[in-house]
Amino acid sequence: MVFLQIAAKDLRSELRTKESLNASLSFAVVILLLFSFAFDPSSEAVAEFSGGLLWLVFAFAGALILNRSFARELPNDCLEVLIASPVSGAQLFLGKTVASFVLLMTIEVICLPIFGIFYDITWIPQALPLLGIFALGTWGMTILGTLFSALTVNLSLRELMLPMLLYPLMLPALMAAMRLTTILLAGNAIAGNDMVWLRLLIGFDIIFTALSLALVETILVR
Amino acid sequence: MVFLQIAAKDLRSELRTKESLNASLSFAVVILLLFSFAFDPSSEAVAEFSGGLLWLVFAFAGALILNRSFARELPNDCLEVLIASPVSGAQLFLGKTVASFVLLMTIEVICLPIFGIFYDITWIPQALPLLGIFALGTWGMTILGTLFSALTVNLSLRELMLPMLLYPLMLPALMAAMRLTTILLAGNAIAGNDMVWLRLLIGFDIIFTALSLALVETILVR
Amino acid sequence: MPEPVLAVDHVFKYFGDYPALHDVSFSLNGGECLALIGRNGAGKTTMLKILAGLSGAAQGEVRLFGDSPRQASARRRIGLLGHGIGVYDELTAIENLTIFAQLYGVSAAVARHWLERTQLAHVANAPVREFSRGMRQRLAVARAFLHDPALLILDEPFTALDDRAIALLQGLLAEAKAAGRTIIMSTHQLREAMELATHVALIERGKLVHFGVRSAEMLADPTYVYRTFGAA
Amino acid sequence: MPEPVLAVDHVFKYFGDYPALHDVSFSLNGGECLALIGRNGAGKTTMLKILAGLSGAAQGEVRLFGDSPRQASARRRIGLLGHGIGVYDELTAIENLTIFAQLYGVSAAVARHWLERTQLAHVANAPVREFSRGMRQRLAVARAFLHDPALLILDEPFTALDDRAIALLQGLLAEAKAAGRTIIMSTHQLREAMELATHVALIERGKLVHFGVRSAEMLADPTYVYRTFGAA
Amino acid sequence: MAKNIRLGLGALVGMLLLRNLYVILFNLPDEMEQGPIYRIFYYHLPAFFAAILCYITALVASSMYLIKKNLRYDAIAMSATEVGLAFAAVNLITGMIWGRISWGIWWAWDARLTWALICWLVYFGYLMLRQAIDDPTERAKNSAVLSIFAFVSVAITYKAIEWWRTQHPGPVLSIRTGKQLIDPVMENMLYMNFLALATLAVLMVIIRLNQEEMQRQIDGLRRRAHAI
Ligand code: HEM
Ligand SMILES: Nc1ncnc2c1ncn2[C@@H]1O[C@H](COP(=O)(O)OP(=O)(O)OP(=O)(O)O)[C@@H](O)[C@H]1O
Ligand SMILES: Nc1ncnc2c1ncn2[C@@H]1O[C@H](COP(=O)(O)OP(=O)(O)OP(=O)(O)O)[C@@H](O)[C@H]1O
Ligand SMILES: [Mg+2]
Ligand SMILES: [Mg+2]
Repeated sequence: MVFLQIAAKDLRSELRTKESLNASLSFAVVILLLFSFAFDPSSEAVAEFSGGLLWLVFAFAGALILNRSFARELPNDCLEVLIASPVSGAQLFLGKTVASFVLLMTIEVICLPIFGIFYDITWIPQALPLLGIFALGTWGMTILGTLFSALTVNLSLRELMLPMLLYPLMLPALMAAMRLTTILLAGNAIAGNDMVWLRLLIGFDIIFTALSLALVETILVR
Repeated sequence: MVFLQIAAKDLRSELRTKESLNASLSFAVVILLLFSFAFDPSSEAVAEFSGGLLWLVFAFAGALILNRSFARELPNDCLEVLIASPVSGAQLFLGKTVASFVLLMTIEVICLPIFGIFYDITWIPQALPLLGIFALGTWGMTILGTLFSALTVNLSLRELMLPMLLYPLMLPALMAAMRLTTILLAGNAIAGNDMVWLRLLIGFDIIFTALSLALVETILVR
Repeated sequence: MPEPVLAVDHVFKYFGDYPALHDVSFSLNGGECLALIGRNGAGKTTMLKILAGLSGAAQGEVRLFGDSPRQASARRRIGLLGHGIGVYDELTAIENLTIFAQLYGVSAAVARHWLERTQLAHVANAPVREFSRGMRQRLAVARAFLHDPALLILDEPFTALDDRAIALLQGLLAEAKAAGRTIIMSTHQLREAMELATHVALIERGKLVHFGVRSAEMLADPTYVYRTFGAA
Repeated sequence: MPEPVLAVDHVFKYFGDYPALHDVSFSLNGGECLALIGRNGAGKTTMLKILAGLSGAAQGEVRLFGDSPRQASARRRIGLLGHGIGVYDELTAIENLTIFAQLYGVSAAVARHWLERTQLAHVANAPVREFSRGMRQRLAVARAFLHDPALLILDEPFTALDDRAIALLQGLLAEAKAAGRTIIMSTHQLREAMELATHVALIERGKLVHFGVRSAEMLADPTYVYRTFGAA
Repeated sequence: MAKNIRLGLGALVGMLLLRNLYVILFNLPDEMEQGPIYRIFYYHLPAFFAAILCYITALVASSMYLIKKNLRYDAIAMSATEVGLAFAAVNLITGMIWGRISWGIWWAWDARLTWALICWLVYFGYLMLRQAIDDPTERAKNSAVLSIFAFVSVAITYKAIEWWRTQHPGPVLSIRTGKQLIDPVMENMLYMNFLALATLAVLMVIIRLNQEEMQRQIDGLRRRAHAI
């Protein structure tokens, strides 16, 4: 369970100050606010793309958080020390994924009620399945994002390169998550034809987790 | 004209490899792509929020670029050396603002035609006024963003704090820019009642430029 | 003959087409301490990084405890002190050490013990950000010694330490040596290193131009090695 | 009496409620070289940062050339070498120096000149990222000397330098001293510092416990200062 | 010898392309609904298949690199990706021209088009990642990993036509649908032009690879010179 220790370490660094939760919260609110200025939230169309809107916010916050994932180890050459320690590449990678996952999920869970208020959408009846979709989508995003964070950690253009590489590859999961979230927010259950999206999301998570774990060791040791 | 040297230095670091322009370009396309998944781009509504869409992309790219503005000086303690040099705080600040401004404007100018093709919007007749609005809006964003970049440079939560502080304060400029851009993209001229938005944008730029220049010295020397 | 603790066998390393290491071979046994000496840019850090498994050799082979440096069992027995201090600025001294204690599977009490040995106990709960440069280096020393490694790889360990801290580190190293641990360190503070070293190696532009036991002359006059074996 | 180049007048500095500097006063004139000595965490870096105008004193006053350290005219005459090297990793050596030459308003030819003096001319076009630690420190020295500053503030300048580079830096400092420049440096490599110093100051837990001219005993035995004037 | 092979291949490709162009322009009839513009189809689809061929080569070479750590495989992967991007660009551009003429717009956000674009961007990102890394072994390793991930988008693009209802026409080839949806003459012409474009792709990869090997030999010689 070494990866849990790595995750705990990252989370501790991140949550060093109590302000960080406040920061995530206000960050989410601010983005939602921004969207409400860009698109008329009172229009009928909102219901149709509520899932899309929400996941855009998540993807945006995700890029910011994932950028830090490995970059955090750069000052003081901590990454070298970790790689030279008995912690395996896969454990290190998994630990960092879990830490980003927890951070992002926190932001998302805070976002949801705020979103509900701003856009007048009821989500409480569907809270549990929504949480499930959030978890599945976020896991896909963090597993891929952490891998790319490791790939780009030594680049000077890291901040632009990471989202540029991540978003296109993440799209299948993102699309599925957007669609499923929209369905749930409209008050419907996921059934029938829509199960395809759920299967896509789960498949994406499994395939990319396996692929990442298999390849990460090669990435970290140069 | 010391600030131009600072700007040149930042741009040189940023554009170290020729590819960085390509990176910005594909970054822009990727974000447009992301939006097309969230909202149905073929719907009639697109024309109504084209300006909003475009400026959301710019605001997103802006946060990523502005995050680096002062943070770039952290490794090797370059910031200390700059502050101890005869370059005044205001010059340093202005130089960094100009560098981010140039980078962002480049991305925006590349974005526009791509946006035009993908969303079937004609922008060529309005190219010049559009460029003017882009410049005004981007200046407001970079001047505020650079100030916050200086404020948050020593925080560990920098990546989240910067957009969190920046976006709400930037909203007036962003709203004005969104509105004006939408008007121009719809093929209309800015006239009559809409002049209010233009005045708001220009006023915002002037006030925040003056305020920032006055405050920056205090922020940098602790 | 038993397997040496550390064996470097015809190692080459290139950066682009610059040969940072050229055909380097040597080996060390338990209880030996090698002072790796060389001018700025000679290739000392490059060599140590390859030993620590942070970087791969282009040709040749490195064996630690008869194993590849990337084997977890080998890594568990390495103590690394590089150019960077390898601790987190925003965490406190004790938090940092506790994290590494967990990763190496040693008890948290050991972390506190090492904080005391490096005389940082009074600032155990201060974030590393607030440490002076020498205090940081002490913490890095504590981190490297934490799990009682069988092989210590130290890159300029005396940097930023005051006279007492240097004596302390020398004491720690002498103790480790006496306990049969192997030490390899690069340094420019030759006086401090020669007292400890059992062996001395001189690298010049990527080539190992001398490897041998430390002689009495070297102890008396640290630049003796450069003058006797160096080319330029 | 002419105004001293550097005057520190009853300076206090607190981190939280920890007094990092407590009532420090001294002054230096042109052509003088002060070795600022003290154990890890004594407050040397804190003092140098206040002198360079990077940090403000809680009480007391610092005057450089009769002016506040934040005055542009004063800053133009300071050469600073801190813990970090203060150059950009992704730019080449010559690009870095050219940038600082511009900022200080000296010609680009000077940048090349200093690259040669620090023996980095052969890697002028390599990005600093690829430099060894000692090469980086040399570049930082070049950057600090670039504009022929009247006051050199050096924090552990001998770090990571090999024997030749130390001799080189000593030569540069002796030259600057002879030309009437003022030097203040903190270091733990006392042997190297004592040869140059005209004055020696000892800080202990934020207090200036000794300030005076360097005596012959100090040169012969570097730890003499600690033993004679130190409390603990 | 190797040079002769390249020359021979070049001549073959040239002849094939010219012959196909002649047949497409002068021998085949116009399509009933679309008129002459449909001819762009003979380049639109085969170009994409040629690109797929390149991407598969890149995937295999990248995996081989990770197993064997031989920089030669990295060079193959890089060359194949570059050529693949060129052919994918032909597919995109011919598609956009076609769309402009038959739909009146350059672009529509349907699944097929979008995924073709995503696929292109992903591989473009691959090239950019390469250019951002200096050290050859690190570059080879990181880009090989990315290449493996990138291939997922190729698979999705290929399948998009079946998974999502699109404005873009559905599958037409009889080998895919099992039904004869278009005139066999037309379908045969498609295969012929695919043959031509695929050979062209092979030739381009070989040339690119040759340049890359040359560069590596020069580097190697320089290293040996250093070592003396
Ligand atoms: C930018 C615009 C376009 C893009 C990016 C594009 C992309 C593609 C791709 C990637 C394929 C091959 C995929 C496969 O077979 O799995 C394809 C096939 C095809 N395209 Fe397009 N296309 C575009 C526009 C058009 C237009 C405007 C038409 C005609 C109205 C068209 C007609 C076809 C046909 C008939 C096929 C063959 C389908 C099959 O058998 O698979 N395309 N296109
Ligand atoms: N990433 C890199 N890319 C290119 N060249 C490099 C890289 N890292 C090191 N070098 C070069 O390799 C040589 C050896 O560097 P190394 O860091 O091993 O020197 P060192 O002996 O540790 O020197 P110092 O005493 O200054 O620390 C130097 O010439 C350096 O410029
Ligand atoms: N930002 C800070 N916050 C809190 N305390 C600090 C901060 N910076 C320094 N200190 C404390 O002030 C004291 C003096 O630090 P300083 O860096 O000046 O020491 P120093 O004499 O340079 O030591 P060294 O020789 O190790 O570099 C130390 O006890 C340190 O912990
Ligand atoms: Mg070194
Ligand atoms: Mg210090």
